[in-house]
Amino acid sequence: MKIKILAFGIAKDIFGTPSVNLELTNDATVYNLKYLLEQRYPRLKQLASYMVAVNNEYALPGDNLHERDEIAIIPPVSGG
Amino acid sequence: MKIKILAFGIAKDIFGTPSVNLELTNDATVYNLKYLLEQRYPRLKQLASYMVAVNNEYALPGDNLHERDEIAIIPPVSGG
Amino acid sequence: MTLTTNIQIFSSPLNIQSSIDWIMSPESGGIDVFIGTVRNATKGKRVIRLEFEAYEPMAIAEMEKIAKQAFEKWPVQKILIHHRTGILEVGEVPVLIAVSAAHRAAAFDACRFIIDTLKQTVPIWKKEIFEDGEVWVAAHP
Amino acid sequence: MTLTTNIQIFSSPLNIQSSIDWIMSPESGGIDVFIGTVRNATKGKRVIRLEFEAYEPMAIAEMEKIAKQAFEKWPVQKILIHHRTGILEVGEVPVLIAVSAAHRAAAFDACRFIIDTLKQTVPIWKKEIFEDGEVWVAAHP
Repeated sequence: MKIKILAFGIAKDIFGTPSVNLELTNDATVYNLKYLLEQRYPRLKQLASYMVAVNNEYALPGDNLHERDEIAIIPPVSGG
Repeated sequence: MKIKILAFGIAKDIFGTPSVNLELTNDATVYNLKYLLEQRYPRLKQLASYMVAVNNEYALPGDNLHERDEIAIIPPVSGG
Repeated sequence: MTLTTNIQIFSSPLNIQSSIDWIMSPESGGIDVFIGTVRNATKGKRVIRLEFEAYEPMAIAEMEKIAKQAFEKWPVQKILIHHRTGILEVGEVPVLIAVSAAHRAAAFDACRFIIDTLKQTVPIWKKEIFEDGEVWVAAHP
Repeated sequence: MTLTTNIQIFSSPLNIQSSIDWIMSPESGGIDVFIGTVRNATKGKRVIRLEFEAYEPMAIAEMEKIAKQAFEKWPVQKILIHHRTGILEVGEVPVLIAVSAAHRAAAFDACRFIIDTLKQTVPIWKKEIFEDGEVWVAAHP
């Protein structure tokens, strides 16, 4: 399946764009997504940490991804 | 010596006036003042507590009073 | 010199916006503001209005002492304490406290210390006026 | 029905006075307001301005969660959380939190909980712009 990933903060700078498209197998998890992204964008691994959000909720590494999910890369937040 | 005593809050109601004059011996203390006031205004003793201020500072029972001191009766405060 | 305290007693309504304008500065990162308001009920009984009386010179002196203690205890930048006297209707503001600091923890701690201590030591008295009478708060056991 | 939460993200300046007007009510006795402001320096380095970016729908959802937790933990009446996005100059206000309660302790506790938690969980990012460069805050160890 093809999924679209939103990027914010420093992740947007690393991707060089506010969103990227990625081809994933239909059983892909958050963990698989992070692995692929870190292969394509090694600078992601230099972040203090980052989370993945699925449909506006923080996701766990084992969570499955689905074709129409809204996926976002959440680098360490610093609002307030 | 004659001293003038300011009253606030419920003390003003008990005195029936915002200030009273009292004749005290020259060596009078805060303790003596409270004793005389409670004789003249027994309802003072029904307060949860009350303090005496001398020249805008809380005074201790043993503190001496002087002719031109500004004396005030401070019932339990309830500002804020 | 910039004043770091702004302590006043007013017989007219407190101005929240101008108080916040005063407390803000380029050095501060966090401001905590406490606004006391007249509640329409106390212990389940309907309050019509409040009346505040202050022993003004001593109240100012005691509030200055509290501000001084707060400056000694926390790294705060500015402290504003404004208190009303006179008759206040439900919803009006008897007290406004604002504290600025580089970091928010100090602002929160100092602001809370100031209102807690003010209620214990500052010679200001509140009379609650009900439909069927009135009472000086805290006077009796 | 009176709304008890007011959670918004703005790209224009926050309005402190209208926020306080919204939070005040005849039922409340204490209101705590936290105002975050853009400080002119961070770790001794001069800050020119800040830029805030938000993942807006998720940021709103996370702020709603925080408000819900605060209502569960403390007897508070209304909660307002307003956050800015875009470019902010020194002295401007990125975040404004206001909490009303019958009694002040709940307002203080909840307000502090909200800003502390917001800084940990809400997907909003701050870029500090210095004279010689810029950096996304907290991105690197």
